Amino acid sequence: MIITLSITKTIQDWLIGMMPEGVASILAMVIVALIYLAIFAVAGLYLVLLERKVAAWFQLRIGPNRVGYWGLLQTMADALKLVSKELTGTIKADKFLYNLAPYFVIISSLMALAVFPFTKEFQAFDINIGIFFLIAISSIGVIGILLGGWSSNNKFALIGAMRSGVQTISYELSVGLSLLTMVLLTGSLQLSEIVEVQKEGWLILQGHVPAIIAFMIYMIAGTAETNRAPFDMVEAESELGAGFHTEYSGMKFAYFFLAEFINMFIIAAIATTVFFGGWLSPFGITESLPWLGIFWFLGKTLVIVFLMMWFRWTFPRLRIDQLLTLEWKYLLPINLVNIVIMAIIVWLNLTIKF
Amino acid sequence: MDTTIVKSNFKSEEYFINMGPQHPATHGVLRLLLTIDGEIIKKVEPDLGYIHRSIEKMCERDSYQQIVHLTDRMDYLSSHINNEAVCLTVENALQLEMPDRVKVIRTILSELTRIASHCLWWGVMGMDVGALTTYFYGFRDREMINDIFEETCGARLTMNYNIPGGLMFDVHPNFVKRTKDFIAHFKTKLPEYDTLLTGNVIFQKRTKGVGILTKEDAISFGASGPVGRASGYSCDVRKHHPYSAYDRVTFNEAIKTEGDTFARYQVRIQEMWESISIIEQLIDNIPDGDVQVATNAVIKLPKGEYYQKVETARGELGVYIISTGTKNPYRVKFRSPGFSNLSLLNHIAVGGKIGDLVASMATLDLVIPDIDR
Amino acid sequence: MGYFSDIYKGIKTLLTGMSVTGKYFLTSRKGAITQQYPDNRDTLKMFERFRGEVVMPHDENNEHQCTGCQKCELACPNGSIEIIWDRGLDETTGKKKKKIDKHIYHLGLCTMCGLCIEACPTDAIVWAQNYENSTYDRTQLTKVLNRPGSKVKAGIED
Amino acid sequence: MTNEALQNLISSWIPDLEFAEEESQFLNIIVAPENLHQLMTELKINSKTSFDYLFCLSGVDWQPELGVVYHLESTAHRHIVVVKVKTSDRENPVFDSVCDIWKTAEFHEREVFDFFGIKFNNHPNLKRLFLTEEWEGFPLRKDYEDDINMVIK
Repeated sequence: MIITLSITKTIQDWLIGMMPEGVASILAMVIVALIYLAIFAVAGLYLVLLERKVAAWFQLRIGPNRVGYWGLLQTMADALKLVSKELTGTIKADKFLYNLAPYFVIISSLMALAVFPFTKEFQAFDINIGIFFLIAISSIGVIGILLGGWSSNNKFALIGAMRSGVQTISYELSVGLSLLTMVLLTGSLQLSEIVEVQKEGWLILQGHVPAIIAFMIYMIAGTAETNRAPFDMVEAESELGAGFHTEYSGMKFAYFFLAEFINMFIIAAIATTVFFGGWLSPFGITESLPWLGIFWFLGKTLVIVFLMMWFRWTFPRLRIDQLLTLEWKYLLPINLVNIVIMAIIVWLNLTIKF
Repeated sequence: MDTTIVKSNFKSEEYFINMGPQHPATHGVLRLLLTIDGEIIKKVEPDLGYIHRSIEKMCERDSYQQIVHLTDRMDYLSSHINNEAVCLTVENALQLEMPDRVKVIRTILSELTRIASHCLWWGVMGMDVGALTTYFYGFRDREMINDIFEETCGARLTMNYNIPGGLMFDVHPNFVKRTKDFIAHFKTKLPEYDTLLTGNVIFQKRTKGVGILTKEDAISFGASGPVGRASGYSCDVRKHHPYSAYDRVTFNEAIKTEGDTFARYQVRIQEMWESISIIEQLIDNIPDGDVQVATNAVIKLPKGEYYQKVETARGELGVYIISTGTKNPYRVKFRSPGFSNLSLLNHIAVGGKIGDLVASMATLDLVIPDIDR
Repeated sequence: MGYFSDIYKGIKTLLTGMSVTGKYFLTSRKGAITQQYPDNRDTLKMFERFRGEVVMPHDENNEHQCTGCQKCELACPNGSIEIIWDRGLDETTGKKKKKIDKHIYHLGLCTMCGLCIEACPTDAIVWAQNYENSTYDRTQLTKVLNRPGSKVKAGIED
Repeated sequence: MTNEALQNLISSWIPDLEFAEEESQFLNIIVAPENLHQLMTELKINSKTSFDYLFCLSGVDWQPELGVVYHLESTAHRHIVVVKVKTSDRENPVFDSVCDIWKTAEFHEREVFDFFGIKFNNHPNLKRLFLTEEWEGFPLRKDYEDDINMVIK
């Protein structure tokens, strides 16, 4: 039996046999969206579990181990608890925006997942401006945070939201520019193309020094993008209590929480795709088995996710002005110079290719 | 364009924030009324009394033996030193000379208390600036000290091991071994504190030049303990008014002159090293002898006033007892270090950001029951 | 060049910090510092001096050592101990002698200071090492330490 | 400086000071309320005494008098002196504030006001510190009664 990995096309072909073409393509989109939603809701929950386990190991603890074997059902139980919880809110909150905010955050992070090539042709939406789409989508999430903080009529939440606005606008630049540096190498924004180019060597090797610098900048800016420690100014529990989601409870809080972890996954997935060859195996050892690409893709992504967790459980938090100093005085100038260096390297053909 | 017009066009508005009584950074039920302009702090006004138990009033109806256990509940992280302060006051009033064994054991336990308190402070300090993992490393080492206390005194936090006239009972046979084990363990772990947090560039940026307290202000505000010493003010009671066995050990008073949050941090780290050295000097030669001097079942202090200072982990604790010759004190006043240290919070936090306030407050090392006696 | 050396030093300190947590991550298999309470109830042993609650040991003849001298009641700072006593005839000497009817201990008021046990001249009350003292009902915290029908051991005088 | 030298020096500044050394390990100065601020200022700024460290400020109810006890130490000379001030006016006891001399007095005086009802002139922010604004009475006074919350042994 031949399992084709191009899921959208497979489903569409199957549906066309039963109904008109227009209806079929819409239905196919809905089905794929539901599949993604289901997979990543669960994946998000397991990322939460992973975070808690990793944190526990860093902190000489055991971590969740009561629900299910080895605590594997812990976050499921948490999700159940959150679903069953009462949705509270402040009286003077702007009800419409207050309720809208979590959906902004969760939808924008789920939308970004559509473009990733998990393995050869296993991609819901192979858009030719993939990187551009990702950058655009990831900055929508901050609107949700701003709305949530502003509309909940709580000063702690408001400070958190304003910090988030400042932070995301600043670090958006660095994420964009560091990815742009790599696009100079590939010459394409399409993610499947970018992976294709890396069959001659992962981009971090192809671009050597400027690529490594770009990766470091990307990791710093990406961590800041997801509002995780050491850049968790938005939540900063020792300063703002819980920051922008102070007034959220139950499932609305869960959306924020889940979105944070899916965003972390997205940032790591972009890094995998752009710097570490996506679903390509090292030295092409499993080239004949395309479905193993999923394993390689997830493996690389999880390593980068782990790196971000390592940051979080080691470093103290920056202060808001230092956060901006880091971006505008260090990351941005270095990044601009780096682009020029990369351009020269590509122009002189100094890239390393196998 | 005239710059003053530009300034007047841009109006910023101050607003209030209630930090506490339930807030992660206030470490208890302290409420701070913050006046903030954007992120800049304009005024900090503490609101106290959420856990005031009126210990001073309770002391007026209790006998001298019974006062001691109340002091456990003041600064619960240096409860042994608090107990010692009351006992020393009563013993001085009765002119009782303690056996050497009592003095040495009290000193060792005091220093262990200090290390335990600073371990907790270090963990919480890291947590306040955002490094959550430090909390567990600090607690790991503190647990070992708590075990020592539990084995000898029977309690981990509120031990009530001192009584006027000595110690309640002798130390546990395992005490010396356990303490030595701990010292050996802690000597390997304390450098880790430095590599993990002290050297960290983010941590240094967060703390250096933040919350500066000059020496003059430190004295005027009655700052004591590490807070005063970080401003270059030599205020170690163990040096200036030695009690128990502090006159027979050599140690350096940790003094920094910068007066900022980082200096306060370094002073506490340095103090842990000094405490290790004090314990090492004493642990091998605890003199033999009694651990109690016989006192009357009902202690009556001669008419008069008695004052005793000790150095707790937070600073100078003063016990002021006015006696009229009866079995209860007429008036007991505890001069708690946290209370004076809190009064300077407004001074050092104004002009900083919210994050700076949290960092400075962490290095003041406030224990709220100590303030709300 | 200060700009670049700052960056270099900064990254170096961050990496040394990560090495510390990384080391603990790798050695986390050796065991956690936390305890698996309440799973370890069977193995969890308190130190022998641990102050759990005040109890009055009785021997096999249902005899305790409390003479009802009330020194513990006086020593207690919080009024946790109340002794209801009576005078009864001593069987051996035939004289009237103080004996306890009830030794009431309010665990809810107790601060575990240990003054009562220090004050007791006959070692009639001691510390127990139990650590789960919470109940659903406050009245259960008021305990009568002497068992019903118990009497003072012969030969115990204050 | 020894207690005796201190006594000689301080008594030359202000007449009618009462000195006492018995029943206390420190030199006690009892000063009239009207001279309090003058004496305290002199104790702080005079280079021979330079009592720059106010380490304890306690209110005391001596029955019938109310008073405040100041424990002062000099960080330069390391000598200690105790200043006491008393008034027999229980309805409206007022002293001068010393928080312009020692900043720490601001909180300590608020505490004394809270528990003893002693008011301080020129205090920048004299209001209840621990208790609520609507609390009646001053708990650390000896004649304070609260049948519900106080347990008398």
